[in-house]
Amino acid sequence: MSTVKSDEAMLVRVQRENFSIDVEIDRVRNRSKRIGGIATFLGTARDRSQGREISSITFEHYEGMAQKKLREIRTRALQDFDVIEVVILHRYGDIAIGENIVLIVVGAEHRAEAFKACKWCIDELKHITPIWKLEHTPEGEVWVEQHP
Amino acid sequence: MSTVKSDEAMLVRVQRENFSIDVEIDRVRNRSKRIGGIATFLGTARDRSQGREISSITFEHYEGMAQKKLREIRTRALQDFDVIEVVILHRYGDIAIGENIVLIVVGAEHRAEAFKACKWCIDELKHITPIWKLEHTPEGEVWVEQHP
Amino acid sequence: MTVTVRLFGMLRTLAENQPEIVVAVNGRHQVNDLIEALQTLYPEVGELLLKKNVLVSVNHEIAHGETEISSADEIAFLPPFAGGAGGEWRGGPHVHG
Amino acid sequence: MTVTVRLFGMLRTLAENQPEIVVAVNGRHQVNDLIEALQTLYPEVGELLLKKNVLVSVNHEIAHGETEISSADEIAFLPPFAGGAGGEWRGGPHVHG
Repeated sequence: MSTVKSDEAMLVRVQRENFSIDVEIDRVRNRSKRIGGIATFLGTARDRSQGREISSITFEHYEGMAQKKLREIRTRALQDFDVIEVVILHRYGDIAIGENIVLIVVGAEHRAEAFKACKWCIDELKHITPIWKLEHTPEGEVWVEQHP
Repeated sequence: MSTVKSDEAMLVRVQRENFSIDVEIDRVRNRSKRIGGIATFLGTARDRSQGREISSITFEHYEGMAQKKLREIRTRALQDFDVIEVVILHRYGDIAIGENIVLIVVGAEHRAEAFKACKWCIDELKHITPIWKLEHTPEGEVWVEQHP
Repeated sequence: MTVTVRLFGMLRTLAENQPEIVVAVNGRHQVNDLIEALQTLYPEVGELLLKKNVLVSVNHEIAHGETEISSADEIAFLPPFAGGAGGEWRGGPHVHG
Repeated sequence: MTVTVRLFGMLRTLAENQPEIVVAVNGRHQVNDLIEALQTLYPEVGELLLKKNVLVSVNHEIAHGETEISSADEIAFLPPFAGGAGGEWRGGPHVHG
């Protein structure tokens, strides 16, 4: 029982540390030999945003609620799409340009559903997850407001 | 000049060896600091196909023409979508269940285009690339015929 | 009754970086009463609450104006989310030097 | 004129695993003439060419019936492609034990 719990905890994480995509893909792949397609979205820190030059980014999250929302997204993706496993990770803290921010990995029997679910997860993550982004620019700091 | 050439050769490969998704994603990420979204498709060997149990798969390719078609796919993806870099890999030879077969990595400023181009690349790969698949089953060997 | 409200992002910046504020709430002890109380206590935060798309959460769930609150609840003000990456960002012009 | 034709996948299996076959071509030296010659030489391969969606490539490009061929060209018969993974597979019932 504790193994299952800790497994599930590894599938949805908000963490400061960087992550390996190979490791997270293996987590999905190892869930079932029926998986034939794994769609992944990796978000990285761009050096520009609305014409502003960005030197680095700080992500802040609402501990507890952020994890809860990401778990909800995973559960709904598994219910609403014909997919086998989903991993969702988001980093917080200071992130340099080019570094990893967010990762969605979706394994399915067939690729079309893997793509659909992966795209849905990252769109939904942006809408419902209490995470905020402070961009550091040469002119100062900007809290980014994402409009839907 | 020779560096550019060998760079390009690394971005489209047909190889027997396995590959690391982290390494290939870094190849894309390192091309531009404007990349904010990297969409990836990884195809893996399933243990079942049309109700048949599969014990392993052998991929055969037409050396030279396969690479040419994959290069065409990459070039067209870079032309037709608002994306920054594309990596396309396909393995040949014997592949065990659960192992990697094919990888598409697409880096873009924004995620929607990365997803669209990634999906297009794998669909197109299946249509125009001279690669064939021999499934080994308990009842014998089957050359798979994919219908469009 | 007083409640403790957690602040995040630009709201915390506006409240002089306090991670939480304590607010006395009168009336029917609903989210609406909390927001009303805030207009007086922290006018800048109150203004942002009205102007921006700020959500209120009670015990990790999004609340509405009529949601009942008590001192035991975990309450938070959530400015517009900006998780993820690679989207189309169209933020406002607020630059804090 | 003779041309060398490379075989792949199930076509090679049918041709007793020969990776290539040499075919004498008459007529106008077009792909159509090659296919005609093949019906006699390798009836099983010829039948598959007609029945299945087999493509002919000349120098790594897909050819059509009227494409001119010469002895110097690299010619190949390409059975239906099956690269990639994770799609909907609907192969035929041909099982070679």
